[in-house]
Amino acid sequence: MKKLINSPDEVLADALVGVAAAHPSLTVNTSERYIVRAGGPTAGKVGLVSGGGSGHEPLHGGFVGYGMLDAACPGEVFTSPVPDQILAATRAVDGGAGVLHIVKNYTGDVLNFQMAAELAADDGLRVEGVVVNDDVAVENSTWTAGRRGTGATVFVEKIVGAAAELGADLGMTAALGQEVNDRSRSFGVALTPCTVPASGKPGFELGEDEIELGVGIHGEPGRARGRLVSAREIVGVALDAIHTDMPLSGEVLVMVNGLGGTPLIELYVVYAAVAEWLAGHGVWITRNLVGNYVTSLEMAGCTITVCRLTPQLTYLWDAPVVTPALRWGR
Amino acid sequence: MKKLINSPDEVLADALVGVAAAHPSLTVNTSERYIVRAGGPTAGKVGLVSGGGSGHEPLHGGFVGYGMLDAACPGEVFTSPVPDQILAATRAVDGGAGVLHIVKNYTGDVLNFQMAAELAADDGLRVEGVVVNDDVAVENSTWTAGRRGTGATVFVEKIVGAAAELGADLGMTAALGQEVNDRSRSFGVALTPCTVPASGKPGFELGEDEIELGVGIHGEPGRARGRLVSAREIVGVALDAIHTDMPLSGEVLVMVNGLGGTPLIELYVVYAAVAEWLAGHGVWITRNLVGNYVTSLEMAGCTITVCRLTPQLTYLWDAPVVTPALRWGR
Amino acid sequence: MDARMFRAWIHEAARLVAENADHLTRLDSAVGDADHGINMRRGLQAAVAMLDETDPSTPGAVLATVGRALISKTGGASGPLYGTGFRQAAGTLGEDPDVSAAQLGAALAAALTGIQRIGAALEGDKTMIDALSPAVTAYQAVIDTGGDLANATRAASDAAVRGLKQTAGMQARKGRASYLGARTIGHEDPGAASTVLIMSALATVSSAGERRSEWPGAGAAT
Amino acid sequence: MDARMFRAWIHEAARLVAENADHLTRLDSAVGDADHGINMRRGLQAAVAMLDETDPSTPGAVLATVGRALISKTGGASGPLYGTGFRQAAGTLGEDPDVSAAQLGAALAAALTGIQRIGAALEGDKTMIDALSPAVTAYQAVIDTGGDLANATRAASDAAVRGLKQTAGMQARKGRASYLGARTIGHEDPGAASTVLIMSALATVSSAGERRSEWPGAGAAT
Ligand SMILES: Nc1ncnc2c1ncn2[C@@H]1O[C@H](COP(=O)(O)OP(=O)(O)O)[C@@H](O)[C@H]1O
Ligand SMILES: Nc1ncnc2c1ncn2[C@@H]1O[C@H](COP(=O)(O)OP(=O)(O)O)[C@@H](O)[C@H]1O
Ligand SMILES: [Mg+2]
Ligand SMILES: [Mg+2]
Ligand SMILES: [Mg+2]
Ligand SMILES: [Mg+2]
Repeated sequence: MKKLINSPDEVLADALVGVAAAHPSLTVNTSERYIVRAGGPTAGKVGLVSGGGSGHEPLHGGFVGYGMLDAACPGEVFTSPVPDQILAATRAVDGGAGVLHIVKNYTGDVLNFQMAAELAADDGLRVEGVVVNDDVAVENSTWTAGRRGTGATVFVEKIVGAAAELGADLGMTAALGQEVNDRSRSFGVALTPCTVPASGKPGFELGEDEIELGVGIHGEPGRARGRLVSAREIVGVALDAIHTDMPLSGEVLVMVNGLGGTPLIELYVVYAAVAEWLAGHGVWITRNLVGNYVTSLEMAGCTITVCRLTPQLTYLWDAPVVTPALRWGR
Repeated sequence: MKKLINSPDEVLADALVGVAAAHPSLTVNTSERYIVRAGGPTAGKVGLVSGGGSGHEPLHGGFVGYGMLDAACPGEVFTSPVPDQILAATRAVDGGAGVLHIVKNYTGDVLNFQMAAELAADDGLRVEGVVVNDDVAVENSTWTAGRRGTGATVFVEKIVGAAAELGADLGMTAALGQEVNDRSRSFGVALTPCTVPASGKPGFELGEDEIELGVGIHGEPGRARGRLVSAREIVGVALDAIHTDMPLSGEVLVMVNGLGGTPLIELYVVYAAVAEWLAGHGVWITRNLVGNYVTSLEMAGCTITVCRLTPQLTYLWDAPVVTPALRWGR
Repeated sequence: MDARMFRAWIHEAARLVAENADHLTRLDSAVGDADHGINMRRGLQAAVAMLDETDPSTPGAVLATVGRALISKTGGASGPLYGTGFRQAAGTLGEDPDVSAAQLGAALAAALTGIQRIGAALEGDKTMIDALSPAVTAYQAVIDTGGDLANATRAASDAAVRGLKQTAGMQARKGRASYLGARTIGHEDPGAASTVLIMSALATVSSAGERRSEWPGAGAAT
Repeated sequence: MDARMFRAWIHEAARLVAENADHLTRLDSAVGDADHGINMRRGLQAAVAMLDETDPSTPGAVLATVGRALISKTGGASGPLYGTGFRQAAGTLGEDPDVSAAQLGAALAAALTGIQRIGAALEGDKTMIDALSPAVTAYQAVIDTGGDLANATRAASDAAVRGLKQTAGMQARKGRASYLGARTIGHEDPGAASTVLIMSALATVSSAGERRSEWPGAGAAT
């Protein structure tokens, strides 16, 4: 295992010190383990809290700031945060209008957020949750824990963040988050495994010409193993899967997201293929992100996420956002 | 070689199609191979052109936009651009106030930009150049081609870009670029090699506990091979080298830059160590960047760049910038 | 069984999990995200630390403390699941300073119900339930036929092992292993494997308790 | 030597470089950035294409075209260096339709000077100069002692090979290899290796020209 770390057990603690030092706009509570906007909760605004295992940076800490999250709860690498820290973050961002939990659909995340929500309710806080489950690689929810939450999380956090800033109430933000999730789908591909620091070994092994199709963001193998083919063919597999599940048309927001070890130049090659495929199917990309937004440590590969826009969603996507990882309009 | 590409020979062409599709604010001339701001040159503003081999994304194309570059000339992967394309870009951005070439100090880049500048001068264009050479790992310029240009390129492009936007003339922008370069130093470390697509093989081999110290950004081995030690120790080596070469004091701008294959969580671990080291030496980080800005394909590792700020440099750093990879203030 | 013995159980479970953490993580890397051993070690270490710190005086309080510690420190799916299991078990024990083998059987059954209530896994879904459920049944069967604590916990532990082995043939339908679908077949479930360790720790301390009745307080165990 | 023969030289050089591109790249991966073979193949292919397209009629025009193509298409350090070399050589040949062995010697010397003017490398710096400079000297020595074109180009080619071999013992002081300092010792310089191929191509076509004087126009070569 080759990593720029001090010790496998201190990765998260050290990284949080780095986040605190790098971003004066954020406050990091290193004992309770959460990241909030500096300056405390905004009175009357719904507080947005997300979180999940670490190793997906910039998700979620990099999305804390004006127009997006109020707090992020980082768990250990690839391990859900615990209820205590979620509860502490929920308390810290409550401005009187209630708190929305944005949760990626993994058993661990869902259970821990649920427990935190129950504890918060015991304290008299109003808490709602949106569960993001956009990954079409997981096909059938009666036979699985349900679809995973991946790239659409960024869309939900950005768009709901904008609405909360504009004064949407708790019920509206929850419904909007659900709408964004329902209109979004993702598919991921891995070219290499990644290594959880505390484990020290890659999560799986892949031959020189093999890839994993339908991977999540936790270094796990995918639904199937395939041959390394061209970017164009891989994009075809991904978009076919998405299009079959949710027929695409009209205006879309697309994210070509690097999993951590794939250089940006390749992501642009992928994006070119995505744009070509969608244009060929009469779908119009009006907004996009190309870069590393939801990573899986140093895994090489990418996820492709498509959201079918509405004028309202486009408006909220364009609204100002000021976070370490997404910033425009201000 | 495992890459998300269509063919090793088409990486750059395909990526440029992707850049064009992803960024409506940019115009990509795919036959002449340059990237410019959409909308043509700004009359009366000094035009800023940079360029170099591809594989360093977002450098340079990701820094084209308001407050930074006017054009970028991407060469083949790790290969300098050719004079023709630099000349074409220079012509495209000339708004009557002359054009500044920002060139990283590599024999190939310097020679090709020089030739382009001569050809431009033949055409009656006013062209000046700044050569960035911030890498302290290359020690003695009488025995080498001189220090390499690495991370400080981002500082030069941002700060000179702000000055040009504010109306600085050609001589002023050249002098300012030189000043930023003179006040900046970098040091890089690689944990893994990277593979040029057209070559198909890693540039070097490294054992499981070996690192390369003092690497550049072209996948080449470093000045020396070392043992994989803690992030804190690696930061110590890098900052000692920088501090020995240019004693640090006062306020500094720091960039902890990922080389492409290192996850952001590790860059924050490194940043924490940098902040600790500098605080211990009475140096105050007042501005910073943590992320992938000057990459070396999928190489794992990082470069650390420090610039000794002045109030003027801080002011220009804070000025608005609107590019794909750096954006604030607007 | 008194508080002391319940603490011994958790100490032994923490020791066994720490010893086998790499194995648990390896199982989780085949079908999950390679952290189960790390999670369980962290959680049980926290439980041990919290027991040492708060020194609860009843079996119920011991298990409640363990449940709280696991929920607070484990993370992942296993934290809330095991944590809830221990808390539900604690609930059945009330404030009794000493609990019978039958009471322990009810506590184990409550743990199973609690885990199923929040995790919604059935037997055959390839989860910890596939080790815990047969363990609870086997325990009860021994008690129902007049067996003692040592025999019951041994039977439970053996049943858990058999359950674990059967998970290898199953396709996961819960937790993150379910994403791999048929690719999970052939691999044992990591959570079932940690359940085996916890049940085996229980068997160890209860038979030790029986044999070494000179231990202060241990003599009360039946 | 007429234009036809100069074109044959460049065709042969392009062929040899394409054939050995992987080797050149491998050399560059030890001391540089693993692209020299790719660069030179791209540049010389462009030169061949431009020659085919524009069909220049004098040796000077052929070399000027090659120089322009290399500068326009190669990139890297080698593009401007070789490109300038060919352009400088072209300059000495003027518009003569046929050039003598002595004229070719002057052209090679001009190429060397041109490359050194812009690259500032001296012999011993571990660059293409370490192959080209002894080649120019050896060529001139043969001509000065009354030798013919075939002997002179062969001597030049052999000297280039010896020069290349010597680069293995040198520490690079120019180009990106210089960043590696003493670590470059033990590796041949990629640019010197491509110079060997170019000089060897020249030797091949000039001796073929001598032997096969039935080639239209080739008989004029001396
Ligand atoms: N819904 C569920 N019900 C019961 N047990 C479950 C459920 N989901 C997961 N598990 C158990 O949790 C184990 C994984 O725990 P762990 O690796 O610590 O958490 P995570 O999956 O969040 O990384 C699985 O092996 C399985 O036994
Ligand atoms: N200043 C110089 N003078 C002469 N030759 C040089 C100089 N710098 C580099 N070279 C030659 O160029 C070769 C490298 O060319 P190439 O790999 O194509 O370009 P780059 O170094 O830009 O990747 C070196 O092996 C060396 O022979
Ligand atoms: Mg986990
Ligand atoms: Mg090069
Ligand atoms: Mg796990
Ligand atoms: Mg090279």
